[in-house]
Amino acid sequence: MMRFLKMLFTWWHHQTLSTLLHTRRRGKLMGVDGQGNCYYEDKHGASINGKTRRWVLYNGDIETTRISPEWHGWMHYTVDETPDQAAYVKRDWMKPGQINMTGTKDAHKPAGMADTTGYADGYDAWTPK
Amino acid sequence: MLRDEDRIFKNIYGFEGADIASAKARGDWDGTAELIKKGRDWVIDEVKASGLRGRGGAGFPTGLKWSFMPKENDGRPHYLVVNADESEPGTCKDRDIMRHEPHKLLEGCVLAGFAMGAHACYVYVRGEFIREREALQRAVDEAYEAGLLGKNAAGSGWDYDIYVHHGAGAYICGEETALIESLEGKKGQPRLKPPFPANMGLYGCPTTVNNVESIAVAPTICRRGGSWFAGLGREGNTGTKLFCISGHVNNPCNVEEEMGIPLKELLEKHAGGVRGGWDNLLAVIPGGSSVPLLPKDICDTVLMDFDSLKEVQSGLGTAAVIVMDKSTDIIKAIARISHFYKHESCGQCTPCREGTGWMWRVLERMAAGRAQPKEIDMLLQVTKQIEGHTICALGDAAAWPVQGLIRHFRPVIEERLANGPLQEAAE
Amino acid sequence: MSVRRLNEEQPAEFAFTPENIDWAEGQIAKYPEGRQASAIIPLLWQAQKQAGGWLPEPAIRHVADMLDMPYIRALEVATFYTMFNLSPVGEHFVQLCGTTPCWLRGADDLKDVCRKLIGEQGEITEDGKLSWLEVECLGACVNAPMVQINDDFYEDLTANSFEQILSDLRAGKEVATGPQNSRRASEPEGGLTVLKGDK
Amino acid sequence: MSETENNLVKVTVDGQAVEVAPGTTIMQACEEAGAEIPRFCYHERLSVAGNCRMCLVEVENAPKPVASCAMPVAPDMVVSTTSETVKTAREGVMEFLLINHPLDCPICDQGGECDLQDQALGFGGDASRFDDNKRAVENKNMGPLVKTIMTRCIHCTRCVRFAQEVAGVPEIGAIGRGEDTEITTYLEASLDSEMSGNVIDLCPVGALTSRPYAFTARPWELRKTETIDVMDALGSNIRVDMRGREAMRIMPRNHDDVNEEWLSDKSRFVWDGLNTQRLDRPFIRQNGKLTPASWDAAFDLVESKLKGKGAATAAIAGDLVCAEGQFALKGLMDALASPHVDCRQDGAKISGPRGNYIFNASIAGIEEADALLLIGSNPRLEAPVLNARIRKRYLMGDFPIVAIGEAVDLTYKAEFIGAGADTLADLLAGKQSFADTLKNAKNPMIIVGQGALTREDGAAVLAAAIELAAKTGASFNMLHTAAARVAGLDLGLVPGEGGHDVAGIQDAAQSGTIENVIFYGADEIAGASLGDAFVVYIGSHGDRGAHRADVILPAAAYTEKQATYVNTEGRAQMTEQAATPPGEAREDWKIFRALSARLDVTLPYDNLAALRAAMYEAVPHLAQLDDVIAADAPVAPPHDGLGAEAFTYAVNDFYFTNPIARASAIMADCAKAKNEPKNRGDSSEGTGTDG
Repeated sequence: MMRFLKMLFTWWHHQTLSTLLHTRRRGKLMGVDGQGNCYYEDKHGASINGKTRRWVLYNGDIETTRISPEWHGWMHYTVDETPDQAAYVKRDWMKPGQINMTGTKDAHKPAGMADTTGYADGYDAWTPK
Repeated sequence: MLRDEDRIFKNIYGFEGADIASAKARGDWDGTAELIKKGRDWVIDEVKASGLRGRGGAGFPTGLKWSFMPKENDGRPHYLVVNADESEPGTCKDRDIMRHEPHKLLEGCVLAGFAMGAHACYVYVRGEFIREREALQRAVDEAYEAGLLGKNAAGSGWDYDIYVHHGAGAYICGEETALIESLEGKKGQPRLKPPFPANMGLYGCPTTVNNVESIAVAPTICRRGGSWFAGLGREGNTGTKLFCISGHVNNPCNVEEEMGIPLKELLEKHAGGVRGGWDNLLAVIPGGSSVPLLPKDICDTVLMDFDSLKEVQSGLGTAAVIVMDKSTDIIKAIARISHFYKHESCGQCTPCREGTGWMWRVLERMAAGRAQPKEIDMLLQVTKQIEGHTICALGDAAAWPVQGLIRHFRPVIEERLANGPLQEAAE
Repeated sequence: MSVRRLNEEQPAEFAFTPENIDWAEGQIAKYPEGRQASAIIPLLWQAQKQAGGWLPEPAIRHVADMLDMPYIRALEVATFYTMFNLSPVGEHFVQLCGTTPCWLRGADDLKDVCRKLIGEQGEITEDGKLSWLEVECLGACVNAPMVQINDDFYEDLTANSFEQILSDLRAGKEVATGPQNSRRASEPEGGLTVLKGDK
Repeated sequence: MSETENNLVKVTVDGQAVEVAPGTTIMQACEEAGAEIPRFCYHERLSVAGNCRMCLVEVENAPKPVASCAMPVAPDMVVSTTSETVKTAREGVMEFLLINHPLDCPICDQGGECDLQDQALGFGGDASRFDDNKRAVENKNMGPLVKTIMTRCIHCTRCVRFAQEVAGVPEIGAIGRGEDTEITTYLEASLDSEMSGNVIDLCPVGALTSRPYAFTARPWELRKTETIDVMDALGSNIRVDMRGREAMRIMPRNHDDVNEEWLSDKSRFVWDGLNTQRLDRPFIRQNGKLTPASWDAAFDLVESKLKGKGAATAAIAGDLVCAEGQFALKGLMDALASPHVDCRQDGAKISGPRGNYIFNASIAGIEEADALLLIGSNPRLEAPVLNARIRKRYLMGDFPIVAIGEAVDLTYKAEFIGAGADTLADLLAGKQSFADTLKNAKNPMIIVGQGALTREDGAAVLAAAIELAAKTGASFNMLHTAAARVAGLDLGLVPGEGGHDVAGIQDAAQSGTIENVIFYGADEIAGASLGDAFVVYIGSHGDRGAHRADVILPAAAYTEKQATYVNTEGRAQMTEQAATPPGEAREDWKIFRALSARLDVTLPYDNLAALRAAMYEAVPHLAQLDDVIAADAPVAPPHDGLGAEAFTYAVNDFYFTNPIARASAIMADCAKAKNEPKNRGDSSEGTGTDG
């Protein structure tokens, strides 16, 4: 029940109910990436700014950086072929995708930045001679 | 034309000696004690009656200025400071007074100082006038020796000392409060007013700052009566005035003339006329570099006094007439004046410090044709942003010549820009 | 005015000669007690004279000490007033008026003479005799164009007469000061128009 | 009519009538009326310069806009701050300020707290019309604290006026003229002032910025905590800016009665000391070497040494500790039945009622004084901000100042009439003419420094000063150097019946009658003087005390606890916690509370509120935060007669007076710059536009 209410009123944990309904009605599944995110295109060709509408249903938290690198191009209309249509080449120098860590304990810390966690961070401890 | 006997500065050209004997022969120091014995109010009333307006440029009534000094002495000494920091481009009259008629100035100092209750007077001579300073110091020494200065000056019962002080190259020290600052040993940066010098001047004491010429004419006014002086010139613009005629005339010179003399008469009678004839006249700056220039059609008829020149949106200033004939690159001439103000801005307040340099740079580009036509209006706006927004009048003085240029010679600028490298490149 | 800086090379110290100290005390006496700072311009000027036409940094401190002023206040004064030369100048220091009244009557020609005989502004000739600087109005506009060389004005110049003056000065010859044409002072050339009666 | 209405002047501002006192400036009247006037050069604690021209307003019948900061109001003046004239005037001035100001806000440390930025947004135009090259100005050296990027300077001369007027070191000036005016010190020497950091706050643009803080943080990413400074006994109001748990900078807060809005360099720049040499875990000495230990292990050791040895245990409280901690320490020692407690680690011979040890006239009261006698005090180093207050009074005129002690430059004229206690005796005997000056003055003041009290005859000096004050009607004022001291004395951290004072504790420790010594933040005592005693150090920094310790219990620094401090005038103020204590360190009172439980003398409070309740019951005025409670008249203590030696001052190494300052690299830089002979600074830093 809670999950249903959340679905109705929040958008950051999961798809809202209306998105799910919309997908059921008009979505044409284009593919699923390694994380289980499902990519859709409007089956009737409804467009935004002259381009067929595309969207993604996340398998989990709504977080745009979870879109897989190979799907990123398609989602942003850089390419029109989905990764499985066009042979998506993964070069060996490409790193695996990673979600945005800002706000988490794994957030990027430039050298010299104060740390907010842990021991002996933000100060130099005294050591006896 | 002014008769010679009505001229105050009879030795302005220095054909006679400047020493005390020659000065006395010309009537200086004659009965100074008697004039003083008539009292403070009498002196001030005579000067008021003469209608004398300050000769330093602003034209403030001199007698009125003297009367601002506190009547009651509150224990602070009073000071008279004579502004001999003559630096306005085009102006060189005080120089002649100091080197050829110094005793007129000294006697004026005694009378004026007495009238405002001062026992000490500082004469602030511009630093470049080294020989003039020496001449003035010689005259002061002579006067001390003759008992005309010092204790019981000239037998009047009034103790009076005159000290010659000098600057070291700063136009701004001609502004009265900047001059006071400089005299106190600081940078010559004008003070905020109020308080006015008559309340808080030199060393925090009541002080009056007067131009050399204003002070030097005072003895003659007192001797011959304010009404004599008032009878010369016209209402509100009375007396005689030293005119400095420079630039494109045949015979540049200084001359003492009646206020209100037509400009054309002044130039033709005394300066040998405009180079190449009157019709070759392009423009005249009638009162030193600070006032807007006048094109020829106005010069044809304009009278040389405070109010007439004000009517044509210029000013008498120091009565330094700078004549430019048709060969003059008028934009460059004004650009050079702008450079002067940029060079002489004291740097204290924002509009003048930043604005003078801006104006100069734009004008230099305009003179070379390297500007956009829309910059003419921008330049005019910049002058308006400076004018009236500064602590002292240097901001106004820097803005007015540029305004005059745009007012009267806008087509010239437009034409130069249209033929300039920027427009040609655009085409 | 461009940025004025103290000279790179400075003498180690500066002190007034005994005569100048006497003279300075006379200057200080002109001003009320406790107002000795008023004498700073005359004293710096005298220091500049003693140092050969320019104001070395130790002189600024020396004068400030004499007048009981903070050094920075004395430095402010020394840099504010343009007649204080902060770097050495030639034995004959030419200040050439370039403001409009002189410019109208040919100051540019005089500048060319300077460039020809001396070099660029601020440069001192190899023999140390001459250097020049364009300055603003010197207050002798009816005798334009004019220059000031050390303490004296040379007025009503032409390129030729100016060149002659510079050459003569360099050669150590006497040079007449004042107007270089027939004029005595500021009267119109070619006959008085007023005050003729006495003459 | 205005006669009957207290001579108030009626002024109309933007249609709203206000009544102000005569002599008020137009700007003040406008503020009274709620109209905001932009300004750069005007600062209420400095003289009026009127040079930025930003505050122009329109006054009816005036020919041109007037500078409202300088113009006094006149009766029935009609002022407009919103008219078209005013708007264009402001836009004009703003444009002029910006034409030569670099647009380098993204790399400017002032960005986000810049007057020019804010006012350009509020009052400036929308675009620049200036096509020529901007001015570039060489940077100037102003010492280790003030970084200069002079191209940004707008020549408001606030720094010049501050140095001249408030700091009393006329070393900054504006050289050159016109658009080439440059702010500099003479030959780019460092500023010889203990208050130089204030020019950073005063600078309305990024021309003078904090050198140690340079490029470390942006104002909007800092957490700001309003608290109290402890670097001297003034209790200056400060704001500590933190990022994470790292202190990034310290800024003054305004408190008219304490520090106005100034701050000494030590208070302002000591922040890096808060981040270094921290004690973040307990240590115990094993085989002569301090090794990290758990709290339990540390407490075990302390327990084994102290249990049952209460009477042989002594405690000394240091200079930076808080009232709560001292109260808990005192409670612990009382419970251990030890009378050997002292908060005067410098050995000052202070005794008697409260009036004997506070600054009775109050700091703001200096401005009402009309004669001043300094006894063995150099306020310039002991409390620079208080010294600025004396200078402020001095500048008002008619303020004779006489000092006894070694002649030093106090930034104002003080006559040094003698160096030692004999001069004080002469004054007391009326043999010095200044005694009459004091007597004839309406509000004379006597300030006694700690240097005069730490000597052998300190009690006699105190007595003599109190007697002199009574005899001449002068107020008696003690200038402390330690932020902790007045609270310590209020809380009675002085030897009890039969107890040893600091010197006595050291003697007893050497002779072995004292076996344990608790150092509570006490770092000014030579370790060797304690013989073989077992030393427990409780404090925040690894300094002298920690080096001597056998057990170290890490505590909180002044920014890491909410705690009470009482300043030299007896004003109780409370700090706020800006960060948590590092690592395993704990708030001071908790350590004493935990220790008391181990020693079976559990203190009767389990939380801060309960502790405070007990503390307020013992010393009620500590609860009256920010109030100065008048103390009873001072009473001359008993003594053994005055000596004749010259006074020495309490503070000599201004930058190294306490463990936090000694941990600070910035303070070390300052001391180094101070000791270097003044020479030509190296200005080869470019113009700020060089890349």
